[in-house]
Amino acid sequence: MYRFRMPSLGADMEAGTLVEWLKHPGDPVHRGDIVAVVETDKGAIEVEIFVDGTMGRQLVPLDSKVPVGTPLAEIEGAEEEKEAKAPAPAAAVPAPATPSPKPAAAPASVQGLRASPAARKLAAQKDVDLAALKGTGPGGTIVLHDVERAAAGAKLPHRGLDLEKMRAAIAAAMARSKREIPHYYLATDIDLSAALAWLEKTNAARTPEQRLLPAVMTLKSVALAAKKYPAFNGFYDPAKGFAPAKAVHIGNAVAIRGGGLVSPAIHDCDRLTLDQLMEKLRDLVARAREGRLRSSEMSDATVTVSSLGERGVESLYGIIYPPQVAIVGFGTVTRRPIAVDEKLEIRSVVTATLAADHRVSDGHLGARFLKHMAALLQEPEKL
Amino acid sequence: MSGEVTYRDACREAIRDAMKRDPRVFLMGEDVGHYGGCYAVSKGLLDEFGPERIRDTPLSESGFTGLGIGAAMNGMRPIVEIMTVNFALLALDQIVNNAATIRHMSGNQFGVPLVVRMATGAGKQLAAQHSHSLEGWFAHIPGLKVLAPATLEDARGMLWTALEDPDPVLIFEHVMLYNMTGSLAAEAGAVAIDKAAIRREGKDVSLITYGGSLPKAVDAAGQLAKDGVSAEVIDLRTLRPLDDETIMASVRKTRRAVIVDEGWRSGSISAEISARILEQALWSLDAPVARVCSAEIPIPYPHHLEEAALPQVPAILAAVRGTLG
Amino acid sequence: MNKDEIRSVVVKELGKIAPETDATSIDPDADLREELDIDSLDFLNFLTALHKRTGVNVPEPDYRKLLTLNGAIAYLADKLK
Amino acid sequence: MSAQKLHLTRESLLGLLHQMTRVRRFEEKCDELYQSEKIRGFLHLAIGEEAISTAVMANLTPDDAVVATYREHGHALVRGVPARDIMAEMYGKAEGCSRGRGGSMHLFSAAHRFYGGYAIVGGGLPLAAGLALADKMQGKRRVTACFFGEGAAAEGEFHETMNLAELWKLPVLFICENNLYAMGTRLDLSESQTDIHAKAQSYKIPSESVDGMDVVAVDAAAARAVAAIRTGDGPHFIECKTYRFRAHSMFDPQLYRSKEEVEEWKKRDPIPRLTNWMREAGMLHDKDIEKIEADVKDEIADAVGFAESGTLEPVSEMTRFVHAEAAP
Repeated sequence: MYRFRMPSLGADMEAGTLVEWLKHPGDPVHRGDIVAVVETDKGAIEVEIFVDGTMGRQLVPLDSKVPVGTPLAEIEGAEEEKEAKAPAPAAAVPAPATPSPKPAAAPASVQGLRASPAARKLAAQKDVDLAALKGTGPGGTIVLHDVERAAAGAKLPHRGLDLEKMRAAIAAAMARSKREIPHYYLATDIDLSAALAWLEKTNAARTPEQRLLPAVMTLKSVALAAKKYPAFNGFYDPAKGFAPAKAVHIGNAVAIRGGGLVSPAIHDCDRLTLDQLMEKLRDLVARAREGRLRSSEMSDATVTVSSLGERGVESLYGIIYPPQVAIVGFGTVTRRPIAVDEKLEIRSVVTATLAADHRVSDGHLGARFLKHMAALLQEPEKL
Repeated sequence: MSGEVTYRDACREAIRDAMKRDPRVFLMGEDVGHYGGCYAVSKGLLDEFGPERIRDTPLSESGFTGLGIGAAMNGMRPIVEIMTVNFALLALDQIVNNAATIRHMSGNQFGVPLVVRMATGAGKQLAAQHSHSLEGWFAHIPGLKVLAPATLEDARGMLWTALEDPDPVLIFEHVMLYNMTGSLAAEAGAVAIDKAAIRREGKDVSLITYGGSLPKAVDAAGQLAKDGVSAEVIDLRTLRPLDDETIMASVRKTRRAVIVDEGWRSGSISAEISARILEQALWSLDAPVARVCSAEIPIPYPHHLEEAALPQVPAILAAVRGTLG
Repeated sequence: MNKDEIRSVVVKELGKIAPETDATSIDPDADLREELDIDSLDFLNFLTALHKRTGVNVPEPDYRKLLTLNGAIAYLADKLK
Repeated sequence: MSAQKLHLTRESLLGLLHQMTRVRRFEEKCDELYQSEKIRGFLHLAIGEEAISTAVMANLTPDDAVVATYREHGHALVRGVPARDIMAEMYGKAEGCSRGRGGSMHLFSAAHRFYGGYAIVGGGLPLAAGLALADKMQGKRRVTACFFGEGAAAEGEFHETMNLAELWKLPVLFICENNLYAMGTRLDLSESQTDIHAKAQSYKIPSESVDGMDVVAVDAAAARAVAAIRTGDGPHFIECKTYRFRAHSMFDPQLYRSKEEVEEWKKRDPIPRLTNWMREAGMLHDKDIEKIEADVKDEIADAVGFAESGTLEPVSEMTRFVHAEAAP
C-alpha cells in the first residue's frame, strides 16, 4: 500500500503545512492529479500525486507543520515503489579541504616572557631557562641566537660576527701591517691623578646611568691630539702616498666575549662632549658584542686606540691597522711613585704609547703628539 | 632581438614568437591592432600578422573574454588582452565561472587553454579606477594560474609556457615595468612558470615580493647590506600556485619575513603567504611576519599622495628593522 | 625585597652581562670581574641595572663592596632594609 | 501549423513527437524524484517548451555544437546525451555526464559537442560565439547553436555578443526561448523593447520571431537559419515565443502569474498540437502514440535504475581536474 508523503518542494524546504485536501478518502487519484495544497515559507503550492489508486486514510490533521517525507495519506491500490536498492554510498570520508601541514608540537610556553617561537623551541630542546636571558630581538624579545649563545656558553660567535672569520681577518691585517708599515714606537707616563679626581667629583653627583668612565677622557685627548697633528690621522696608499683624513674617527678596540676583537669607529670624536662620548661608547660596545655594528662603523676609523682597562699590565704597544698610520695604546692605570718637585709622591699613572708609520711621520713629531695628549689630560674639565 | 630592450619589447617579442610558432595562437583585445596596444606592446603586429590574428575588439570585456574561452575550448590558443586589471572586473564572470571552472565541472570533458594578459598596478597618477592591483583576487580561484613577470627574461619567456598550458593562465604586467630597460640574450626563450626565484641571496631576512614591487625590494636589500643586514630577495613569479618550498626554505634560514605587496593588505596575497609561513615555518620565526602593502584607501590622484599610499623602500627598510629589533 | 628576591635580581642581571656563564655556579666570594671576565663598562652596566631594578644608587666609593656575589647581595639587602 | 511545410513526412513528424515526449516524461520524472529528495539543489523544468529544442536539434549535424542554459535537460536529451548519463548526473553520481559534479544545471558531453548548461544568465552567449570564432578561423563549416531565455536580453553579455557575432560574421545560431517570465518577472516589467528579435535586428543580425509552441514552425525557421549560416553569411537569430507550464524552478509558488494564463497557454501544448494535426492529416494512429509512450517509459525507468545504482565520486578524487593531468 503506497503512502503519499510530504514532498520536498525546494532546496531549502525542511517542512510544510498541509492546509487543504483536494481529494478525500474514497476518491480515485491518477498520476499528475493535484491532491493537496501545502503552505511553505514562500507561499502555497499545489501538490500532485505520482501514482494511480484510491485516496485512503488521511494521517495528518490540517494546518499541522510536518517535516518533508512524513506520510500524509494512504493510497489503496497502489504499490510502494520498491526502492531500488541504492548501493550504500561510498564511505564519504570528508577529506580535509586542503591537507593542512601538521604543526610541530609546541614547546611548553613560558608565561609573560617575550621570546620568539624559534627561541622557545630551542630553549625547550636545550633546557635553557629563558628567564635568565637578555633578548636582543625586536623590543628586547629573546631570539634564537640568544638561546644558542646561552646554550653553548658564549663560544658561539655573535650573530653576524663569526669568530673564526674575525680571527682570520685580524691575522691578515696584522701580518700586512708588519710587512708593509715601518713602525716606530714611543711611550710616556701620564699622571692622571687630577683627571681621576675630577671624574670622581663629577660622578658622585650622578646616578649610574649618567656616570663617566676614564676611557672617555683618554679617547678625547687622543682625538684632540689627532686633530692638532694630522700626520697621525689619515690613510696611507702605497700608490698615492699619505692622505690626511677630513675628520677624526677614533677606532676604539673592543674585546668580544669568547675571544675576538673589533674596532668600531666613534665618528667626529674630537667634537663630542664627554657625555656624548660616554653614550656613544656604551652603544658601540653593546652592539659590537651583539654583532650588530654597521659596516660604516667597521671601516672608516682614521686612528685607533687600544686600552688594557683595569686589569692589564703597564704598557701596550699596538700594531697599526692598515691603511691607518698610527695607533695609541693605554696600559693599566696603576699607583706609582713619581718625582714631583723634588719629592717622591704616589700618583695614579698610565703609560701611553704611540706606534706610527715612519713613511708619514718621525719620532720627533710623535713625541710632541704624546706630550700634547698628556697636557690635555691635566685639565679634564676642558676636555 | 637582443642588446638593450625594454620590458614592453620583451612582451611583444613573446607574442610575435608564439604567433610565428603556432598558427592556433591569436591576439584579441581593445586597441591591440591599429592602435598598437594601449601600452604599445602589440605595435606593428597587425601589419605583420593581419586582422584575422590581431583582432581589435569593441569595449566588451565580458564579451571578448567569453569569445576567447569558447575559441580555446574549440581548438584555438587565444591571447586575450584585457587592457588593465581594472577593466577585468567586467569579465570576472567569464574568468571565474567559465574559464576556471569548466574542466572540473564538466568532469574533465572540456579544458580552456586560454592566456589572458592584463596590465596592473599604480604609479602613473591614474587615480582610483585605473590603479588597482588585484592579481591577488585571481590567485584565490582554483583552476587558474596567475603569473607576475618582473624581469625581462620572464616578460619574454612566460607567455609561451602559458600558451602551452592546457588550462587558463593570467599574466599580470605591472605598468611601471613597461619602460624598464636592460639587456636580454638574443636566444632568450620560454621559462618555467611554477617556481619562485631568489633574485639576491641573504641570511638575515627574506624579502618576499613580485611584479612591480621587485625593484623596490632589490633597492631596499642593497641599502640594508650597507648596514650589515643581509636581505634575501624572493621574486614569487607565480601567485598561483605559490612556491611554498622556496618561500619556506628561505624563511627557515633567515627567521624573518617581510612581504611587499601592492595590493591592499586585507585578504591580499601577502595575507595568504603570511598564513602559510605561520602554518609551515612558525617554529623558525624570530619575529612576526611583516607586510608592506598599499594604504587601504582608493589610490589617490596627486603624486605625493599616490607615493605615500604605495609600498616604498623606506617602509620596507622600517619593516625589516622592525623584525631585527 | 627579601634576600632571595635580591639574589635572583643580582643573578639575572649578571646573567645578562655574561650570558654564557651560569652566575649561580661561581664562587660567591670570588671577584666577579675575574670570574665572569667583566670590564669597567660591564660593571657600570651591572650597577645601572641594579639601580633600575632595586632603586639602590651605588656611589663609586662603594663599588669595591659589590665586587663579589655575596657582597653585592649583602650591600643591597642592607640598603633595602 | 504553417502549411508551407511541404515535405513533412510521417516518419519525420513521428520523430519530432517521440523527442518531445521523451523530454516531457523525463521532466515529469525529475519533478517526482525531486519531491522524494533523490534530486537536490535547483531544478528547472522545460515542460511546455519541448518544441524548441526538439526542432532545432533536428537541423544540427553531430559535428555542430550546442551551448544551453540551466533549463537544459531537454536540449541534452534531444541532442543525444543518453538519458542514463543525464539522470545519473541529476543524482550527483560519478556515472553522470559531468561526473556528478555539475548536476541539473551543468550537463556536459564532449562526444555530442554539448558545451554545457550555464547558470549565470547570459554567461553562455560569449562562449558560444567563441566556439564559432574558432570554427571560422579554422575554416570549419559548422554551426554553433546557442540557447537562452529572454531574461538574457537584459544582460550586457547579450549585447556584447550580438555585436561581436555580426561584426565578425560568426557561424552561430542564437535561439531565444521567450517564455515571458525571467524567474518571477514578466517581460514587460524588465524590457523597454519586449520584441526580442528586434534587438538582434538592431545589430543587423537576420532574425525572426516564430511560434515556439509549433514544432513544425520552429523546425522550418531553424532549417532556413542553419542553411544560411552554413553559407558563411554570419549569425542568425530566432525568437521562439513559448511558455513554461511549471514554476521557474522548484520552490516557486508562482505568485507572479495567474492560473488562467497558465491554462490558456496549456491549450497550445506543443505535443497535443502536433498529434491533433497529424491525426487530421491521417498520419497518426493510436498505436503510434502507445509505442512512443512505452518506449519512453522504458527509457526513463532504465535511466532511473542506472542513476539509483550509480556510485558517488570518492572524496579523495574531488581535487582531480581542477587542472589538466599530464597525459599518462
